[in-house]
Amino acid sequence: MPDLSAPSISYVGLAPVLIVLAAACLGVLIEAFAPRHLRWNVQVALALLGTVGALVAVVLVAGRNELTAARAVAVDGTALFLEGTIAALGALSILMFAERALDPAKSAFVASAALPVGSSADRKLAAAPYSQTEVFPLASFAIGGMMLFAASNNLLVMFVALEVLSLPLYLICGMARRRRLLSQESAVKYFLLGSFASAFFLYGLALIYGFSGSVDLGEIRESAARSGSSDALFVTGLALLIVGLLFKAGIAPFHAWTPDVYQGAPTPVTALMAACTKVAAFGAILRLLYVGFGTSEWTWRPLIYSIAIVSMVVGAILGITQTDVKRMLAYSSIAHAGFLLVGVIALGDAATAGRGLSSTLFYLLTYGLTTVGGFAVVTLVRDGDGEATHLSKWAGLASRSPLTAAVMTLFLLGLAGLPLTSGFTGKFAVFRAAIDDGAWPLVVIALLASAIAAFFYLRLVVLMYFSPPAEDGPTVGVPGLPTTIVLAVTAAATLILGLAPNAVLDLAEQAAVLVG
Amino acid sequence: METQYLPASGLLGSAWLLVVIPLLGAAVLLLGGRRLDKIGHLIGCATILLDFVLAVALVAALAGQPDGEKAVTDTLFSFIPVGELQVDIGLLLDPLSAVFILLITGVGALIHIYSVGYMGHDPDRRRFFAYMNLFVAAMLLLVLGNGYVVLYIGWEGVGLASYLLIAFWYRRPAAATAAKKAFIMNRVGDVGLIIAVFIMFATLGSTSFADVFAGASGLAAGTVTALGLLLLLGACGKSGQVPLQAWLPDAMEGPTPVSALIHAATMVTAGVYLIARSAPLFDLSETARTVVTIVGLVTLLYGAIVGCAYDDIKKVLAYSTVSQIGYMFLAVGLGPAGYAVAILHLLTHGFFKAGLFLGAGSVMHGMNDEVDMRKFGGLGSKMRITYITFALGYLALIGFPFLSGYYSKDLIIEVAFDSGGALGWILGGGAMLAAGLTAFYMTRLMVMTFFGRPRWDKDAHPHESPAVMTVPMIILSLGSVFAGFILVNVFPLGAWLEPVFGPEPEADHVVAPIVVSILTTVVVALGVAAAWFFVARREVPIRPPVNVSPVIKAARANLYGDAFNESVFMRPGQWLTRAMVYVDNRGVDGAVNGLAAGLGGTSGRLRRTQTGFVRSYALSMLGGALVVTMAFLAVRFV
Amino acid sequence: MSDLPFLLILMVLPLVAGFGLLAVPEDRHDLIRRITLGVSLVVLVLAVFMTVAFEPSGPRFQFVQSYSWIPDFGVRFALGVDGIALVMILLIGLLVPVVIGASWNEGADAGRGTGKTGSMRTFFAWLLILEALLIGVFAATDIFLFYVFFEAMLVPMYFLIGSFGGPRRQYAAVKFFLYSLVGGLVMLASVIGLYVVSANEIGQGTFAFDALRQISIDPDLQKLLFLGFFIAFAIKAPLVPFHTWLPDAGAEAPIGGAVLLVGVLDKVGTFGFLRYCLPLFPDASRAFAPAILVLAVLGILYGALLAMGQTDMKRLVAYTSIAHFGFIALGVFAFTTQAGTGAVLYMVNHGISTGALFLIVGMLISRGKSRTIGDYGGVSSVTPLLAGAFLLAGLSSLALPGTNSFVSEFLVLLGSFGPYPVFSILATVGIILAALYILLMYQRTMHGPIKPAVGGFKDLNKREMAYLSPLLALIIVLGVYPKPLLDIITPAVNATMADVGAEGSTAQAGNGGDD
Amino acid sequence: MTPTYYLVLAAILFTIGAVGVLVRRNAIVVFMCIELMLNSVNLTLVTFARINGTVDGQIMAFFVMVVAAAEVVVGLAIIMSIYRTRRSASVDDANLLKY
Repeated sequence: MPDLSAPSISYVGLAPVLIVLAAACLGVLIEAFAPRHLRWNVQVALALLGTVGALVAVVLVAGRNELTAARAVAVDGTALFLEGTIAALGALSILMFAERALDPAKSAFVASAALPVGSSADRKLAAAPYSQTEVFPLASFAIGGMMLFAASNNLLVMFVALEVLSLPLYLICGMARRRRLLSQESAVKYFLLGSFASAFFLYGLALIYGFSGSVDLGEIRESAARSGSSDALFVTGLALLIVGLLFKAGIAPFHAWTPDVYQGAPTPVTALMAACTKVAAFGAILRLLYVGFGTSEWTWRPLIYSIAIVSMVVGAILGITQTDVKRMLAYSSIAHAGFLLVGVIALGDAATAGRGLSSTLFYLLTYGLTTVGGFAVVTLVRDGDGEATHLSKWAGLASRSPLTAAVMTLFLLGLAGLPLTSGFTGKFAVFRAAIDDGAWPLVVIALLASAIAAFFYLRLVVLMYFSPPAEDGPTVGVPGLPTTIVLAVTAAATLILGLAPNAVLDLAEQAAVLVG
Repeated sequence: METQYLPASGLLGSAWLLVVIPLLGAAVLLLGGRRLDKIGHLIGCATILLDFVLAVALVAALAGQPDGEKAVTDTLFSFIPVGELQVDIGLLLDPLSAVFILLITGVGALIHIYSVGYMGHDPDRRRFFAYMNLFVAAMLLLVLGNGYVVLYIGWEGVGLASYLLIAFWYRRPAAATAAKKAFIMNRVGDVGLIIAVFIMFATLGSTSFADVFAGASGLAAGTVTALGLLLLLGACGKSGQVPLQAWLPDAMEGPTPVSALIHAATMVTAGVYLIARSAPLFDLSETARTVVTIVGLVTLLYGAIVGCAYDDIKKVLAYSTVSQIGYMFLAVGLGPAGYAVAILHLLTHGFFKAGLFLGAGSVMHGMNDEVDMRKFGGLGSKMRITYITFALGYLALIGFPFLSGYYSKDLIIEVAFDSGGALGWILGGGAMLAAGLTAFYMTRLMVMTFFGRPRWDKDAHPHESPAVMTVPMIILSLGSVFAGFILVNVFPLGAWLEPVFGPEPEADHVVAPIVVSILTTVVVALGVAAAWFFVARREVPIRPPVNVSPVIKAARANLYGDAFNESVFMRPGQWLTRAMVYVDNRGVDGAVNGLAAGLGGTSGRLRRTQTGFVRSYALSMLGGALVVTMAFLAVRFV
Repeated sequence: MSDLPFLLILMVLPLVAGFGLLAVPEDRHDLIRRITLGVSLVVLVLAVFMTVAFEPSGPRFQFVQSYSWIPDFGVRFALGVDGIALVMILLIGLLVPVVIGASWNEGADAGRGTGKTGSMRTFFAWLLILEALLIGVFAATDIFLFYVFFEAMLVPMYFLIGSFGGPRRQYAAVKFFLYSLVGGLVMLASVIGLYVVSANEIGQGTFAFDALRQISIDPDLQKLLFLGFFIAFAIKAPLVPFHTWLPDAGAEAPIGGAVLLVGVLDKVGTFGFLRYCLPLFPDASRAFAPAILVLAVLGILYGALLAMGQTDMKRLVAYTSIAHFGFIALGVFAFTTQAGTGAVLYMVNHGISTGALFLIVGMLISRGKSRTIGDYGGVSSVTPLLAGAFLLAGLSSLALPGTNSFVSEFLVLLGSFGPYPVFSILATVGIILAALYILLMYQRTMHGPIKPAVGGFKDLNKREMAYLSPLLALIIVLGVYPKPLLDIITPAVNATMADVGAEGSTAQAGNGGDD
Repeated sequence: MTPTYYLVLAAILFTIGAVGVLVRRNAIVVFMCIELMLNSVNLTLVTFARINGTVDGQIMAFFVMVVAAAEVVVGLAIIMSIYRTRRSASVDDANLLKY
């Protein structure tokens, strides 16, 4: 029976996470006590404060490399870089949450989620300028969970973080003001499948615990090294853990939920999921595979290799025939998850480990920024009942609103990975690492996949520029300050990281450290 | 035979003006636009006359050169200097090119003057003279070039000019087509010439006459033969020899002076010039020479036979040209013995054929552009000058004793016999037979045109042409009477050309010359008699008789030459083109579009798996999980 | 030679101006035109000055500038030109003002029922941006930088075709973009591979052309990398069977776009052969040369036959270009100084003559409102000047001696005859076909009786003469006196041939070729 | 008796849960099946704790319970809201989002 002396906790190292979670808790209290007319502004301020504060904290903490809270949480380059990325992208998403200018009813979120759709009360509130301000603390919780997820060095913490990030997301997925049925449906689907997946993860956890007697990644590695990891428990456990993570990252063949949820959820939430969740999930994947199972690469490498291919191909091919912008971006995210796995593969070789890791980090950042931007543009294009996401509505957008079309084109080219955009720099970094690692067949496939993917990005450009505008075309809303900031930041980032990426590349280079 | 060319100096250094003057004329006329319409023709004639004067001066100066220095070259500027390849634009003036520049500028000038009248009513006369100048310039460049590349430039320039002139009346589809045909068939020949140039560079590293001829002796026999045959191909294209003869008669679509220029003075003689100029190469290849003679023989018989069947006065003259050029090829093919003779015939032919064409033009001029001889007849009385000059040209052509044709043609037949062996007899015999045929069709032409009862259309009012047209005809007729005599006895061409072709070998006569000329004269007489018997003695039907012997049918269809080209090249070509277009659209492009469609289809089908049912998604996840686990276990334990 | 960063100026100037145009109000058409034309003329002047200042006997790369860009990737923003790149930049400088003249009213009728979605401002903005990127492609001496421009230049051309093109412009634009993109991505794999190789060879990875030229790569690996580059360039050039995007793009693009597309943009492919394939992968180049020559000769004959089969004038011209690109490829892969020089000169000449041809066809279309050859006839009776220009451009396209194309075609054929007599002879047949397709088109449109539709045609106006005459003049001048260009090109080609291990090689080294 | 049996039992329970998710239509039942899976994991954890002779597993079980409870809260909320709209808790009715 070990003594139960409390472990030492480096609060400084954990500051980023703690700040966000604190902000979230405060938010709950405000919901409880602050008068309604104040809530919105206070909540927005608080949520932004949390995320931006976390970002600042990351900058301050940067440089530490340690394990804290009884080795449960890592405070190292990778963790901090990812926490910073999540905080930044989270802040941008929060800004999109806070947009009031676009929807006539002042918010993208429902006034009262509890009311049944179409009920008289619901109709009464439909145009009312209220909304569920709980979304802000919920989002903060989710962001906090993600940051912890990416930093956790312990399967149990990882699981808890997984739930902390998931549960709020399930809820806010269902809180769209327009098209509530779709929104609720996406919530149900996400929830059921999500908890299904976490059950797998949990079972995997249990098996690994059974194998190594611990859920600490470091100890798992050692015991794996000790007993040659030749145990069915070990292998099955690892498999189930990976399944759980692949689900969160929305990687084929565990992507089924992605398109539906992305389409149904309120667009700001979709942005949050597409950008932050992916970053967090990949953070967890990197840590799990390289810290926990780094010594038994040969078990998982071939599998990740093939899954990367599947994901790229499925995402690219299914994207071709999509007719809904958000769905299209969902499949694009599936394809990009595949590209990211190429980077994950490239970590393999010890000699080039740093490069593979750093390129993956960089890719995550660029992809997140571009995607958030893309969804931000989606929120601008609206018609009678909310956003006009059907492709046909986008015909001739350029002649209606050249600027919007231009910005969207920039993001699309970025996603397609054309030179002089961040997307190209990221792809280049990842592919270079992969070829360095001898995985050139994978790279060739990736290139072909991105060629196919380019087709559906181009399709949207063709629609916007080369098609005459449709009669009952949508109106392009004039964004308020928040969305404007989001668009400005993401567009600038997409360009700058394409033109002069060096500073950020260096940062990723230095951050490419995994302790534990 | 070593030829070294001395650098040109003094007057001889101004040979380049010969080319530049008419070229400038053409440029001025083309760029000048409508404002020059009034004086266009004057500019044209002035430039050519000036050229002629300059040419005479140059030849005089050349004649003044001491023996052994009768070949001067003048390098103007570096054209294509790349590594070992150093192509310069340079001119070579030697007895051979001297003869040609005189012919070209002389006859050219006459034809220009004639055209002033002939084209008097044409609104585009300025353009006409521009093209004519261009033609002369290109031809002069061709004969003055000091290397094969320069020659080739002139060569294609002539092709272009002929294209422009044949298509001068481009509103007539026939004219446009004929012009295109001429250019294309010339291009076929050009390919031969240019490939020869490649071989020269590949083997000798140079393309200038001096280097090529100097190095020729060192070449493999096969190479030389190849060179000879390729050059011959080029020559055939330009000179309308079998198998590339088909364009020449069609070229009659152009205005008559053009025909005169093409057939007498310039274009068609280019082939003869090329072979004569390349004598040092042909001297080295028996095979090549033999082929040349055979081509010549075939062509001259072909031309003579077809010439007998046509009713179109210009077509008949055209085939006569084909046949006469055949004589020249035959001669040059015979090597040192024949070169000078060929050139001699080329000159005399230049005179009388130009005369004949101008005469024909004059007739058409008077008969408002009628060309069907069956609608002529009895014109002798209406247009005396035309009649007389034409008659003289006719006599010269059939080789009436002591007229110019007599000298040149007899000599060719002699040389043919002298070449010895069975081939000698065949060549000689063929040539002699052709002489008879020539006499026949030319007599037929004479009779149908000038003698007998008029068969004119009602609205025809034949009248003599103005002096500006008749004077050149008179001058040419004088030439066709005396040229032969002069060039043999007074001013022996053979001696003049000796620096180029070397001394004429002392021929061992197989048949005594006198016998040959007597025989020839007899054959010619027979031909004339036959024509008289068949044509003059009975009424000439307005419509050509339909039920005639297959021979005549074939001849009327120019022995199926065009039919052959159509069925062997044109139609398969069109078919191939269509096939290719289909392949490209359906095949190559289809493959790509098919791939795209395939991806789209796959995508569409895969989409269906996204059913929207949570439980099916869960199933896919469970399946995935199982697969992953199994894979892991497999990797691990298998 | 002054130390001004010429190349940088050449690129930045149009780029800045291009974006600057967006600040000009949409409807100030004259201002927009003037700015664009002015800028392009300045570029032309600078390019001419560079050509004069260039020392053929000097170092291989001149006007060299190099700035640090992305050290982490070992990428430098390195510019410099050898004789080959220089003449191409000169060609760009020449063609862009001409194109501006030809596109004087492009987009002026935006939206007014024309179905075209672009405005004049955007057209000229894209045009200037395209010019900048094109110059960059030829001036880059860092392969990463080259690749960036190689891909980036697709975007402006894509919008030029898509927003200002003909009825099927969407299809054409996407087809063009995807073809090039696929090629580019395959090349990207090779580019990265090359980098990794250099990392293993020299220690740290680099993209510098000169450094990469010196490392020796294992032949088998060379083949793989070579193919990556080759496919990209073969699509761009385009060689049969990668060509089917060109007729669509060429036919649908606005005339100005078509001129730059075929005249310059496609040359990047053949330029890439010379600049990258040969020097970087000499062994692979030699190994693949025979196969590529087959493609080249195939392209010459195939392109010519297809050109004859076309009924659409613009498609016809596009197919003639495919034949011409066959000649260029033949010259590049014959590995002789003459052929190589001929190929480079061919790139310039083709830009001029085909550019002129496209412009004139465009004038016809602007008058007759139809691309179908059959709708014209007897035009030369109505508009003699136009007809004359057409004939001259056509003659240049069929390489008549005295026109510019003759020199290049002669050099290519003569140069390739030594090592590959058979290919050379087959290619020579192509000049007959060339005469056929040009004269066929000329006869059908210009000759014959005047078609009613043609009756009202106006002859060339001042503006048309203004932008056409320079090209026509050059056709003659370069046909008579090509020496200045040859002197610039030859040393660069010699250097390239030295890289591929064929130094001093000449057609003469070949056999007698008496077959 | 050896603890392995408990592992087997847990595995069986987990499978039953997973299958249940696939075959049952009612969202509530589906959700209960997921809970079953979680609890089978708890059993596994506890068993392993016993085998390894440490308490960690048992502590983890508590974590899992808490998380499961949280899940119930969220899950029931979502299911309830959609039930009140559609008057049906069948997961198959919710398939507006597809393809």
